[in-house]
Amino acid sequence: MIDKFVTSVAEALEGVPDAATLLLGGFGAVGQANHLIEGLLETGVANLTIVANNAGYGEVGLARLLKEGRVRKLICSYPRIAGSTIFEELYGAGKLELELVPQGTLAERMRAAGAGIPAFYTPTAAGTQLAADKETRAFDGVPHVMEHALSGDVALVEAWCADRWGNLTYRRAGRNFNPVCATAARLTIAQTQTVAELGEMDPETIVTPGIFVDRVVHLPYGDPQD
Amino acid sequence: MIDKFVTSVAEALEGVPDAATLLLGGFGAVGQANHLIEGLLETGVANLTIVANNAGYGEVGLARLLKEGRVRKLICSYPRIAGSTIFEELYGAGKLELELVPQGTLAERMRAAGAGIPAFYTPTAAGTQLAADKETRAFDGVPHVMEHALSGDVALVEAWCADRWGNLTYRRAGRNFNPVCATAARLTIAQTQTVAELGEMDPETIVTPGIFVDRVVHLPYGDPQD
Amino acid sequence: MSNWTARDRAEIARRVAQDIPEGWYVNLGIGIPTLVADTVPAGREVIFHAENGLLGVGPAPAPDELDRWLINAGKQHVTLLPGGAFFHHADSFAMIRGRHLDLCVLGAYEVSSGGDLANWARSSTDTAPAVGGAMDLAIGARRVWVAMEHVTRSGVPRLVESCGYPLTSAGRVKRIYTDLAVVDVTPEGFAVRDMVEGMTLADLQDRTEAPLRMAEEA
Amino acid sequence: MSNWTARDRAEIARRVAQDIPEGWYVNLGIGIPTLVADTVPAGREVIFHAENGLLGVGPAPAPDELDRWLINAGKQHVTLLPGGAFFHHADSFAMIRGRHLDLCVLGAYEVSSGGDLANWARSSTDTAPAVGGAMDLAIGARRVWVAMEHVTRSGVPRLVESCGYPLTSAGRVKRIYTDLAVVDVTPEGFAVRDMVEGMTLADLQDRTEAPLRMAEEA
Repeated sequence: MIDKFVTSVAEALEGVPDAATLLLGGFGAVGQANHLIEGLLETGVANLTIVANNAGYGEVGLARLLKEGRVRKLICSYPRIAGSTIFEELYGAGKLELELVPQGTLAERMRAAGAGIPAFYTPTAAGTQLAADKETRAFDGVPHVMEHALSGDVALVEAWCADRWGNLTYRRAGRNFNPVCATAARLTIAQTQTVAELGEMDPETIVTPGIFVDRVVHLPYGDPQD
Repeated sequence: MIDKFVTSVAEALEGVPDAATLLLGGFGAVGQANHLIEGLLETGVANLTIVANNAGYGEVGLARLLKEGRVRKLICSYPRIAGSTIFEELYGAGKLELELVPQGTLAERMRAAGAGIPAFYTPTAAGTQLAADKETRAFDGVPHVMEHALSGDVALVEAWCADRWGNLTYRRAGRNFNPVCATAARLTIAQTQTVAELGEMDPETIVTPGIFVDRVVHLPYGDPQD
Repeated sequence: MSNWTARDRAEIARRVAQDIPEGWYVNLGIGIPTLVADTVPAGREVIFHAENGLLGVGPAPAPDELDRWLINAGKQHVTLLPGGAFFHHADSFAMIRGRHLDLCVLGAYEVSSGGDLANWARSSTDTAPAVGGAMDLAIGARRVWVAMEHVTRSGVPRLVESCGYPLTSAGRVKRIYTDLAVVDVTPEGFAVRDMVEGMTLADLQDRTEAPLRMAEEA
Repeated sequence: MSNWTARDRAEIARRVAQDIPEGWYVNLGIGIPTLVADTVPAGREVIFHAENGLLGVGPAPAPDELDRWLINAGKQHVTLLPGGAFFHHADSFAMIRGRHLDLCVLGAYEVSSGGDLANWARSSTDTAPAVGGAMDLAIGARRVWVAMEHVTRSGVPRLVESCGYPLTSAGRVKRIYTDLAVVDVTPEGFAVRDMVEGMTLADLQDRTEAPLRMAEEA
């Protein structure tokens, strides 16, 4: 019987290696797999590359990983937000490498990785300093930037409901990057607030089919705090 | 008040021009907007380019358009199926231009058009005769084909439920190409089997948000026949 | 002494909202643009998009109805109108990049007379820069409007010949709403559609780096 | 007189199913591969994918339970198992192209000893050719297996040095299940894993164009 549920964060994170590239779902405080992210501190991994839209909030989740020096490089669109003081300190001190990617390009690069598309062209950032070192090409006379797929060793996502096949749904704005990250990593780990018996989830409304999910841990922690 | 409902097929198809490129949802007999497709016969349009997975079944929908000589070119993955005799006759007689595209590339080219991606690379068809005239490029040593976005003047889709903002859901295997086509045309027209009041459709389960839909006509015709 | 009164931020937003017809799909950037949502004339249905995966964004919730799972791209708590929908980030930016938004309204540091936009970084060596969805919106929406103060706090014009700050997009801004005027970006440069009462073209030109002319039809 | 009996189509399918472990995501092509779904050992959960947007495809429905909205990629009526899901075509082929399927099993006209597959057109000037999802599956699935008759009806080998028919994909087939044998495609060419009872390697070689050897561990 297929059963992707594991019983602890430690079990969920088993085998996540040093220097891994991690894709983190979440936008703002909503849809962040903070329990899994903080669980990485226990496993001792370091030298991580983190792909996420933001650089973390307050002192939870990604902000804690940063503070404890586990992150070598951050690939994100919007690190500088209210409450991202830890990021600013580390970046200012030259202790953190940053690759700044427009938000839509960040999402599309992960989508491409999940869809077996190694590269695509986008008009976003053409002619700006974020495309300064990138290959460009005109289509219908409009300049476009070639962007490469961005895949992860591990994706950490937060779901609202899951079943033992790993089918997932999300909650409102908690969907955000989570379904995209889930498709783009070799190992996708979800924390879920609720659990359904197989067949209870409506097949019309599953957002992430279980084919993209390897492990699920049930963590009914409640509403996001900000 | 926004209201995308129209009251007849004729009204739904108003302004579809000669020589238009039409994107048709549907796979097999399921999810075909046959009433809209056959409505084109009444409008008198001809010289059409049709993008669809199959070349029609029996003598309904696309098969009728073909039979009545309205189609100049077909872009599809699998024209040769049981019941596609009309296609075979026309193609054999040199009366129909055919662009054969692998099914996944067909879907992705329309998805790209809808997503503002003018071109992408896929490993599908690399080294085969379907890529003979196409630009190729190696990524990680693997040959890939550059494919261009495929957009339509008009998309004709079949939905299960719609509201006045044009939000759509589909029914089981009737989803198929419909949501993809809906994103990729300048004018997207849906026929729907059922209608919901605004707010009745669960915002978590809407598959095609109304932003992609211009007109909706209510046609409760029942189950697909094959 | 001037004969005119500058619009405040809410008034700029209201002026923008006047020009948004029913049925448009609109994304609002952070700052003045966010205020536009609250000033759409009653009864006019405009559908607001938030790039974190929402269509049909409604007003801020009453304090006792706050839903912590509902935020917009500025991380503010919002509501969802009947008819709203959720989707993921790749689909959200497909809407943006794929030209499905009728309009986005963005804040800016500078706009050039050629429609270039600078709104994401104050210098090319900005510490801890952040771009978010600005570049995607500024290239992807069918129309790009800017809502901002006409000059900086120290009085430096923001409507310029050529942007000094790093570009967000080139040639995409079509209209600018400021505290003093509404200015179109045309192939011939800036064209003033209207000004606050009492303002003259000469007054406005004094506060604008690039040449202004009156629009032929405003 | 031969000392062996060829497998019929259902037996080929059953032999394939034996080798599919629990938990794999599998797409089955038209023909013999379709039969594999019905022969998975009881109690072993294998999740079947249909490229028209289904995961968790179940067996054919009883005649009185036919749902006309549920078809597979071969346009046959199917059922959906508890845990199944629907999605659109672009997402479906993202699963395929993005290496999320553990396996696809395809029919073929020919397979070369280098793993090239020909299964979509009988000549480069085929009238009314059709490719469907074959090329996407043959390049995208993590493993590509073929299930077919070992020779054509007129006795011509289908396991060849080099495909004569137009290619579907190059170098992607890893294993071939025929009515006579199970053959791996290795960097050194075809390696026989097992044969039907009574068959010898010499017998099999007589029916195979490219050289065969026994696999080191079968």
